[in-house]
Amino acid sequence: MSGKYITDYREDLRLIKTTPQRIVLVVGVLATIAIPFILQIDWDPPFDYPWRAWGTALNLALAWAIGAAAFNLLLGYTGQISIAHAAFLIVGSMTGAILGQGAFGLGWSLWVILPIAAVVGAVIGVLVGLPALRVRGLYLFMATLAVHFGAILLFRKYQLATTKFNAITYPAPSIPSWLHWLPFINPDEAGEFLIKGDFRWFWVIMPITSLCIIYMVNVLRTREGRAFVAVRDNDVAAALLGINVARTKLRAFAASSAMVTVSGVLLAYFITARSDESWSIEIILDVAIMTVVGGFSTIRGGVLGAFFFFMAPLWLEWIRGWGFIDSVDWIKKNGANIDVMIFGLAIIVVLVFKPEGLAGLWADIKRYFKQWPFKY
Amino acid sequence: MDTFLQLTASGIALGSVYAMVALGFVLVFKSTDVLNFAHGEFLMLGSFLALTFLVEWNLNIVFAIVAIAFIVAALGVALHYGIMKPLVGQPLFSVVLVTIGIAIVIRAFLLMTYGPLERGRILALPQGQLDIGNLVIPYVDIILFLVSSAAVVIFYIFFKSTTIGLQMRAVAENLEAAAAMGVSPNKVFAVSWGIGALMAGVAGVMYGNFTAVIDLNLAAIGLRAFPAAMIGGLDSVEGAILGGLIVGVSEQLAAGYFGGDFRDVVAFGLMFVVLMVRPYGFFGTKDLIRV
Amino acid sequence: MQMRFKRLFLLMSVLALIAASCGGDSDDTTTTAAAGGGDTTAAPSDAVPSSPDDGVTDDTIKLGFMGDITGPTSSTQLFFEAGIRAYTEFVNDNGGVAGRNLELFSEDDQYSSDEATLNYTKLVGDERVLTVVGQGGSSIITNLTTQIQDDKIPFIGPQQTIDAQFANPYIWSTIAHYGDQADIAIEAMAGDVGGAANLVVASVGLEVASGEEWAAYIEDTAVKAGGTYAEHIRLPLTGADADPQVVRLKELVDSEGVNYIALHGSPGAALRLLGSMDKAGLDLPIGGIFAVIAENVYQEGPADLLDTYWGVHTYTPPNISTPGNDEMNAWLDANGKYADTRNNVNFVGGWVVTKLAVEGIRIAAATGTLTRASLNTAMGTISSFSTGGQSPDFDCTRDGRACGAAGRPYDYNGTEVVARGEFADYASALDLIYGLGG
Amino acid sequence: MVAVTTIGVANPVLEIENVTVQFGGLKACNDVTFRINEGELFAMIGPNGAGKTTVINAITGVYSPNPGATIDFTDSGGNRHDLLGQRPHDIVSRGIARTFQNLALFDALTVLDNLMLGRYIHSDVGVLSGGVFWGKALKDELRQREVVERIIDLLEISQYRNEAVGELSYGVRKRLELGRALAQEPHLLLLDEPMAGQNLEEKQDMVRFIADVRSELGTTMLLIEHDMGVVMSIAERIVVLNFGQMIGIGTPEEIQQNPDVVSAYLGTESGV
Repeated sequence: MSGKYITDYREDLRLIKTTPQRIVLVVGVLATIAIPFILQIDWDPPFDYPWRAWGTALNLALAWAIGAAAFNLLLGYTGQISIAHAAFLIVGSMTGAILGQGAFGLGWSLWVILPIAAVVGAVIGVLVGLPALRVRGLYLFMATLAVHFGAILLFRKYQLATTKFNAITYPAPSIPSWLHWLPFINPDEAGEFLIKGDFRWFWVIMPITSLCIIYMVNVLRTREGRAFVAVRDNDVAAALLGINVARTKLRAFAASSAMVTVSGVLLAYFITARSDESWSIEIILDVAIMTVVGGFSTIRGGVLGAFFFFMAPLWLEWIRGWGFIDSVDWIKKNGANIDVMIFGLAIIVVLVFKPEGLAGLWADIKRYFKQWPFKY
Repeated sequence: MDTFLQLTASGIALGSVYAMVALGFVLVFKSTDVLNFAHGEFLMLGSFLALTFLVEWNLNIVFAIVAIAFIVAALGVALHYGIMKPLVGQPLFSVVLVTIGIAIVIRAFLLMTYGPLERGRILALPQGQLDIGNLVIPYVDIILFLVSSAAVVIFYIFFKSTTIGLQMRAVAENLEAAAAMGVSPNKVFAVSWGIGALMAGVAGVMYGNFTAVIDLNLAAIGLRAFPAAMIGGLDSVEGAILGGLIVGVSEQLAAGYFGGDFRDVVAFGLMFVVLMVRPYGFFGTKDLIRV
Repeated sequence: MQMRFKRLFLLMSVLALIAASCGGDSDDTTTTAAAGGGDTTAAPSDAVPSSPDDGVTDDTIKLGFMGDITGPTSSTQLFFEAGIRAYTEFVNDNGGVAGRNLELFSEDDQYSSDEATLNYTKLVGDERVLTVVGQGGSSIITNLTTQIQDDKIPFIGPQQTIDAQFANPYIWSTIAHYGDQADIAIEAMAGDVGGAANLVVASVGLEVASGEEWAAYIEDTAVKAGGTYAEHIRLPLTGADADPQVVRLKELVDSEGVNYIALHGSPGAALRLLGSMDKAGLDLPIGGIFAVIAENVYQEGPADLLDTYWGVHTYTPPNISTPGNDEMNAWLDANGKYADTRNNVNFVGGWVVTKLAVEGIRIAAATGTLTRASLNTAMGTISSFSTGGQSPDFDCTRDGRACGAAGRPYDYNGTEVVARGEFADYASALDLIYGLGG
Repeated sequence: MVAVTTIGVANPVLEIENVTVQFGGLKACNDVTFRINEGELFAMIGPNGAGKTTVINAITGVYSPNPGATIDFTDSGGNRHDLLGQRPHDIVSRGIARTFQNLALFDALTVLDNLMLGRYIHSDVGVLSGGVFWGKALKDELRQREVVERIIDLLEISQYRNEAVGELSYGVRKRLELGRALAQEPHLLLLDEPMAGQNLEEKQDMVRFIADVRSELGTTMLLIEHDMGVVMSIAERIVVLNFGQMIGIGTPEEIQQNPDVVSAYLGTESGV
């Protein structure tokens, strides 16, 4: 313990209370700011370590972190087993396409679309959540699978109606001209400052992800968040505390879906194109891998899981490239298959031996250092 | 009308595979409370093993079915003891996710062993067709239906009138009471996994003779067993059979009349509607609320 | 028996040729190289300065491949990658290019565009490859088109035919567009039924946007040629049989007199359709896009339907003897390599596009600088590059169309794939009109 | 039908008439009729399976009684509500709180969060303002927190404030559940065996808390309790159920002299 007494409720409500926490926060913020600059450094890392790819992986992981954390908000905290999440990525990309500056869009800017997408996601989230009032547990799981297939069909029909056979493209968003006076904003010859490349995207995705994560953490530590947990653990007891179980479930669906939709818009714009072939059932598996390995039922787990999902293959591939491993023929031939298998095994191993996932591991490490050098 | 009958006939053949798959799926769920996402992979494993046994080694089909059933069942039992047993008491969804992990591993294994190329239909069963007026029914479809029915009947007799079947029902009904009566739940779980996987394995061999192509998409059949099982009710054996047939027929009708892109949507959409009207399927039990 | 002798003789002669040429000037190995090849290779290649940022180091030239090696479309792209790898080894065996060896970096995306974005950075940003050869995945190249334009990196011979890549000055497509393939297919179908007026065609395709694209071009071409177009039938991606689709086809045969199927899809989709047609006893001739020409369709499909089954392709399957294929097979035989991937038309595809890339590298190196920019310029000057019959001659000087905007149908004679005529026979069928998708 | 002792005056808080709850052929409680007046501590006793909890479940809308029943509740503002057919969360927000025979705390949450859940109906922070946290939500959190801290002090559980409930002893959890019900600031408090499974010391504490609550807040209570001694010493009026039937109602003295009650109790649980 820090040995500091909390004397005020207001102080007790702060997320950052102790000096070590404050130090971690400052270091974290500084590191976050430094990382994109470090990744810009032009050098040749040892063993052909992929360097720039980390920038892309970071952006993907950040954008997916919103989705994975929102999945945990619904699954982990509210106990609603919904896998309609990929459907909301689809909703996000469609919102971005309909309102955005692509060939068939209304021409709005990404900065306007993002909040609208959150609202659209929330509304559709409520609609998708309605079955949750009727069915629960694994039946709900299945009902939301139906939503997924419906969303894919809808997207395909939309794509065929607009861009026909070509994928829907999302042009690079630009910073409005009245903001060009800001430092580091150097418009190109056409007088535009386009968000392109990993470095610039980082400064878009990272703050949005941070805001979304902070939003979710805040929801969870206030009245509705407690109600989510109450509904998960014992919905009859929750109702007897005055919690409208139905409305609470729908609110959880709305909040979670809004976040996933935002993540869907971000990813669509970052990837720059989406087509009907972008959505397969594997996306659901991807989210599952992220949340399990990260640790479900915590927001932190979702974030850690997303990072694991995009960083681990980089590591694995890098390791496979080492001379002595690279010389094994079987590994060379089955490289990516081995990755897939490792992911599958990771899910099993984590759930059997460490159900709290990476987040649990993190907590263990923290506890260890807190008690160090006294072991129990 | 011809079209309708033709589609229905094909749907019944397909539906009987779904029924067999759904039955194994429901059995595992009923006794162990595990929603097995890897069930489709068990089926796929059966189909791929059938390729090895029937096409590459040219073995007798009856022998092949027995051997494959044994292998897949052994895998099911091994999975129970190796992975599922320590997970008892874990939340519902973590167990589902473990089965997703198993599914991923089986997939990767098959891809490494058999390579990515699609394989054609297995021709181990008598080819040819039965013509009834304009209606054409391939022998394969008829055999498929008969084998599924036989499997279902054998399973039913086993489930209703053998000691282990009785124990399985007892464990499904009330785990603690059954344990108190001296039934070993662990053994019952293992048997359920074995039989569930066995049904999938046999269905895989049969499906390998029915489908036109054997590739890693076959696991999708396992995915279709979900709506089948859900429509019937997740814990109902009779429901699985009915659900399988309903999904098979409606899917073929939808694909025939509205186009192939409505196939998934119809199977899952139908399930969605049934769940909204009857949240526990046609034959499923509703859990009681206790305070 | 006679056949085998012929092949043996051919093999011997090719081996002799290679042995002879290896003894002499190594540059002559590419006996089929176009006229331009001679003087470019004459330049002292060591004179080209290194440019590590563009993937040209002192002793190697880095090439990239990105595609789906273990995912849902791996049954085509795996072979494509193998062909690319094989050709780089072939070049290295024969003394390399521009005084350097080729080094291939392959990245697997399992058909996920998120993963592909990551792989692109790895190849272009980290490995700094000179060019990406034979990229695969139509939803993926759309993602990358803007980035390719920004990075100005040449993409040579991507595996698909989507509109976005044709408009991009850094993407050098090699496979004929669906529009071209439809032209050739309809021409061949019309020939089979005794004139376009007799043709009643239905299209069958996977339930993806490119399936609709194929249907649109088939309808357009068939109607313009004076034939009749019935309707488009969709195959689901995940289903494993095509029974309902075959029922519908039977109806169309009865009601509209459909006498040809224009097929879109993967080998798996083709097998599904064939299997269900076989079971239902429906026998219709089928002509399809390039992806349906696959050895496993012939090996695994029902024999009685395959005699009227063909597909249009820009690349020549490996069993058909052409100077280019002979050279390839001889090298493969001599080295005993790629035994499990070489019997696939996509393997030839990978081989051919790498050949084109190497030609580009030669031309660029001859100008004294080998960079992404000079390679791109060099690609634009290739006006008639012969691959030794492994594809039509490549002409990359024309905007908005593939270097190999031609193809021909390939039939199956019961034992192996045979070409139906020469590429030139179908050149007149091409109307070179694209963009039905708007 | 048991004759109802006429009750004097005053403001009824809860009026129950002819409440019958049936599961299949089994009547868990049959024609239960009583009324609770403002400020009263009304106890319900009876052997296991007598239908006491069923009555509470009927009041709070968990079970719906057979037709013909009346359940009327008068809130602190004097407004009368028909509770029949209303959903539990609506009933609760009218000013009724309850504890549970088998604890229904949320084990994953801390003591503080469990108590804050009791404040749910008194707050209107939603997913939007909660997510922003600044301003309205923060002010509300602070206000609710003050109420909760008073309850923590009252129930003497401040040392457990930030502990997860699952790790606490049974006695503390029982106390916490009372606290959570109190946090709802109910007009009527339904206590379902608050002293069950506790040792003597804990029971005495609980009796003291109940007495404190009555004297400080004047809350009307319906208490289900097994311990006759406790009931007789603190309840003002008592209703006795046996196999779903009401067999007596009245003051502790009246009940002690009621022959039906005596025989029911002596017949089933000797030594009480």
